Amino acid sequence: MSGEHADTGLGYTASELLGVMAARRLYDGASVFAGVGLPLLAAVMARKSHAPRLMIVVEGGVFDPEMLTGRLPISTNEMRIAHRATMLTSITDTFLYAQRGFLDVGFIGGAQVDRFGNVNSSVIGPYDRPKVRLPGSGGANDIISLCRDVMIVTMHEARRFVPRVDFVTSPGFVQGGESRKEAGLHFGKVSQVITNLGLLGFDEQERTMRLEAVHPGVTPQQVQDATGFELEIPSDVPTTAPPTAGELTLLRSLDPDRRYLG
Amino acid sequence: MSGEHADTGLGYTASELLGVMAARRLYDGASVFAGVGLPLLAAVMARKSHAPRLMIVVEGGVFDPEMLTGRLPISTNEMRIAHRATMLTSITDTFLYAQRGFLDVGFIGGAQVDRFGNVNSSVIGPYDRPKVRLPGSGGANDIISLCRDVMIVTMHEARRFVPRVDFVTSPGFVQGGESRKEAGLHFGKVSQVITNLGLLGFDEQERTMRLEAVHPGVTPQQVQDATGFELEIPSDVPTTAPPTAGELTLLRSLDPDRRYLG
Amino acid sequence: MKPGDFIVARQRLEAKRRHAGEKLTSAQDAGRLVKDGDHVAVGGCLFSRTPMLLVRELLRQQRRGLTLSRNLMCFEGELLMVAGAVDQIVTSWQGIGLPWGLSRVLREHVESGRVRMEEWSHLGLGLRYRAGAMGVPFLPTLTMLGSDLMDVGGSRPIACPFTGETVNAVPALFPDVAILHVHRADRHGNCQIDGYTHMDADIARAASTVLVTAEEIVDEEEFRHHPDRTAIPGFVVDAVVHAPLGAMPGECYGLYETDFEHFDRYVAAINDKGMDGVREYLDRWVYGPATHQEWLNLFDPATVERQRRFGRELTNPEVAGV
Amino acid sequence: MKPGDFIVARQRLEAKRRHAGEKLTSAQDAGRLVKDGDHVAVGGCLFSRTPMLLVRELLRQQRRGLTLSRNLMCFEGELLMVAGAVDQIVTSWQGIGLPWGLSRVLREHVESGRVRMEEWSHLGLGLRYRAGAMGVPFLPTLTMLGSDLMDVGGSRPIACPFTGETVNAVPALFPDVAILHVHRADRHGNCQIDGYTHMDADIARAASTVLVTAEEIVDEEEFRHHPDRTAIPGFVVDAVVHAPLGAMPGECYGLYETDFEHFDRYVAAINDKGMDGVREYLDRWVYGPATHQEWLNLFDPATVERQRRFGRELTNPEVAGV
Repeated sequence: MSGEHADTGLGYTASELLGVMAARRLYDGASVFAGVGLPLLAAVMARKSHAPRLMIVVEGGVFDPEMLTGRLPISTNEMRIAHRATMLTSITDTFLYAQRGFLDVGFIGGAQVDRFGNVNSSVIGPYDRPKVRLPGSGGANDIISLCRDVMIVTMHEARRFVPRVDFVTSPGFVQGGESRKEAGLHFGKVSQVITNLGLLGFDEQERTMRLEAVHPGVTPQQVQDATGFELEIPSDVPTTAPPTAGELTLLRSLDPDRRYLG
Repeated sequence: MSGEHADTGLGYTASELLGVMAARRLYDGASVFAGVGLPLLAAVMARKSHAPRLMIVVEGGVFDPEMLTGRLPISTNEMRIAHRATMLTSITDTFLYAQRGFLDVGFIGGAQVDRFGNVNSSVIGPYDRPKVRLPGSGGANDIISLCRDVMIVTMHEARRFVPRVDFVTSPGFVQGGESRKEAGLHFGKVSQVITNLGLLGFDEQERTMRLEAVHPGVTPQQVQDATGFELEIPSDVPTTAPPTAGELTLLRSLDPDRRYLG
Repeated sequence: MKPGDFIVARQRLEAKRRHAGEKLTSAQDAGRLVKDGDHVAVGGCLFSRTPMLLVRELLRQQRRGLTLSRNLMCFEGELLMVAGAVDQIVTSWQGIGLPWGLSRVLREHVESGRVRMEEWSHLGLGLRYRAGAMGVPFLPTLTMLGSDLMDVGGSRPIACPFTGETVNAVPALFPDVAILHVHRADRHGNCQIDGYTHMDADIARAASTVLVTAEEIVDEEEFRHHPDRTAIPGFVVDAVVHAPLGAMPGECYGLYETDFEHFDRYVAAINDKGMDGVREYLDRWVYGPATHQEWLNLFDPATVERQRRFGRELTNPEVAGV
Repeated sequence: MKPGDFIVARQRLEAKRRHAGEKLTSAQDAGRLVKDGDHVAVGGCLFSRTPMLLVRELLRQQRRGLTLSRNLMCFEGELLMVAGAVDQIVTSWQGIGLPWGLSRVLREHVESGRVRMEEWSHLGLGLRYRAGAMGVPFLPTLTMLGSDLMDVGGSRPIACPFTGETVNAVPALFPDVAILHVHRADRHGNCQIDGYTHMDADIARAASTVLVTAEEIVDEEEFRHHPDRTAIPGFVVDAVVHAPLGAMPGECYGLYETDFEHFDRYVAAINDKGMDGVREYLDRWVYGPATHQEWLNLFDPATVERQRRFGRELTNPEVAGV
């Protein structure tokens, strides 16, 4: 995510902004499927503030872990992310809790996002002889398919926000309309795209991406300029409340080495 | 099993004869799915004699248990049968080892057996308003469907050996011929019926029951008289070797209270 | 709910007030989460880890029209049948155990048509719970094919889309309520089970509502110290009730053995007086004691101590076996 | 073997010489059970419990034409690709970890068409192993529907026979060989795993041949003392090899943490020299040491001690977290 560590000129970096916005989406008593990086930091932050009974679940088979300051994990399958968990189990069983419906919120990233919220983390170019072979789905496809509400967290750049992803690794609203449901995905949806420029959602009928809020100091036109397809932009776009001093202090205290925050 | 505790007049009871004959079918290194009662006793006996690396598996989730003398179990789901096991797990997972193909031998009983080796332990009379509601399959259907070789162990009486069972709880050769395979059961078969009168097998083509051996002191005609359908009886029926003194001593030592042996 | 209806099952989970906090409650309040007509899945197996406090609570609260499921059903099924609480049982086997012969209670209720018995193979029922736990409408299996059990509960032979071979699709079972007895729980609903786990972890994930009794209520730290021992995570559980010795007269692995003499007396009363034998048992052991402690007081302390000793002996690997 | 061919898979198990006795052997002999062209499933996950001794053995014995599967594939996949051992990888993700960026090894081999990558979702691959472990040709799931992953590996959308809803059937994966690293094993092949179990228990049951390395070889009594800790029963396993610290430079839960600096150096060499960086690593860390002990001797003892301390700290619940 190039540019994520750049200061926004407002006293916080883009990655700090993403972390705070993600944390705000989490609510007390919810279960959240969190990958490493900013989503994990956001979840820990939420638990330390407004959502003390937030249940963090990690695909490596880890339920309700705590973190050791200065030992932020690199993967979803290691002792750093398992510290003081209340349950450790197998990976497949962990995803099956999501398939049954126990996981309320999921976060994913991705190299490309399209106007229907589909995400590509597999290939740029054709699948069999790709121009760029990306790492692959990991759990992203499962999270977007099985969790109740899914947030895509990403930097906002025109090369990422493409009209149609080269490969649908993780299906958002597929071809729009009812096509996600018609494919067999009755549950879960991409509820929000959280970027360094604003918050985006999806039209209720067409399921095309629309701007729902801009972050402080950002104009709707700036968001459109950083998007490779035409966004639905309402006439009156609200501005998000800026990260508070308390939020930033807490977030920074969780990553003193700025491993995730840059 | 009425009559199973009666002395055969040959120095052993019918139940002792069944136990010895069942134990002889077990071989070293095999895994055996054993229920409580005589099959369990036979398995422990085999392990104490010719099959020291016999792996006993019990449907209650128990692998490789030992037994405490005088504490023979009543069920497949209790501490007596779990004593000194090397593995305890869930019931469903235990049967899945059989479905995958890890279980070599299985034993079952049943209220009725027919000429295709189908077993009924569900109902006498119609299913919805039975004349006698029997306890049900338990694991018998799973054992006969999933283990490699299955032995039916039962007392030999005309009311048990019926032309067609009222209800196929556990499928032997179904309607004979290829019908077991056509139903989807590619593996496992009823290899033998072990009774107090002899050993029975099945014709390779028709899959109908035939006499393969009689026990000492029993004639083929006696077996036919105790069978409610016409048995295939070869011209020359061998006689089984009688239980040896060593076999009987071992068997009796495992059940000093004669809980299973009567 | 239609068999295998994973969509309704998930909608029910999502519609529940999310409840990640305190779960510790009374048996009475836990029992009130069961409604007339519910499908109640009973954890444990036969006389192992039967959640007797919650069974008694359903009886005391006079639930009616229940469907009861359990892999191997024991005397708790008989008590509920004789009390008139049950319309249907879903099981692979019903009785007390081989030494006590056929269940007269089962025979009387099923042969008369008062209770319907939906019979599955042991694995077949286990896979129905597992399909429910996985949130899928069915699981494929090779068991029950070629048997008359296929028609009893509604299995479907289907062609495998890869091999063309016939496999048996068993529909997911999503019980309205699961009642379980475990060794240890914390106030957030995390559960540990020692020894064999029966089908409890699957049943808990399959059910819409999960009620747990526990031998011991422990601090959350116990789970953070042994996270790989957690069998059921707290967010699956709706109510936790403290019930020491709660599986008696049956067993709880490592803690106490089944008191087989208790069942001897129970069956002898039935052989003597028929269903009135069960009714007298209900009066004495279910409707009589107003609290769990009063029920515990009905047991002979010397017998309880003996069964505890047997439990320790049987699970002590230092005691030589054959 | 065709995807989902449970019949051939079971025939292979049945055809094996039954082998319930001694399994303890050398890495060389265990490695000889792998043939050119085999599908080898690698246990553990990413840099956790990777069976490095057996990976090195496959490299030293110069296997060719392998298909390699693993849920999250790490540098072991890169080593085998650069050595020319692999025609195809089956995984949901390949890399070392986020801090090290895209895998140059993966890009070079897949973009050039030298290695085919069959991508599944993480759960999708997990269910393929699980279907294999269960002995069924497929499992139904709701994942991957609506995505382009459906076409990559051959998922099949099917209509549920009960509800009519579309579900995704993923074909069982029956690896020819599974290679696993566990905490403890006995000489009959019983295995214990501490902490998270990844997919190892499923992989072991799904594979035709199972090779295990273990931190510790313990007496069978250890299993009889803690039977509910057994993750893999001995009759599933074909060979057990003693490999203390055998998952280094990765981690083994509770025992030692991943040495991230080792990966820093490995990736730095690739960034510096391309595939030659990997070849130098192979020379030094794989082809150089003739025995497991010689390989252990290559690690800095102070670093090993530090990683052990980190492992203890991270899994000690007395150490406060946030």
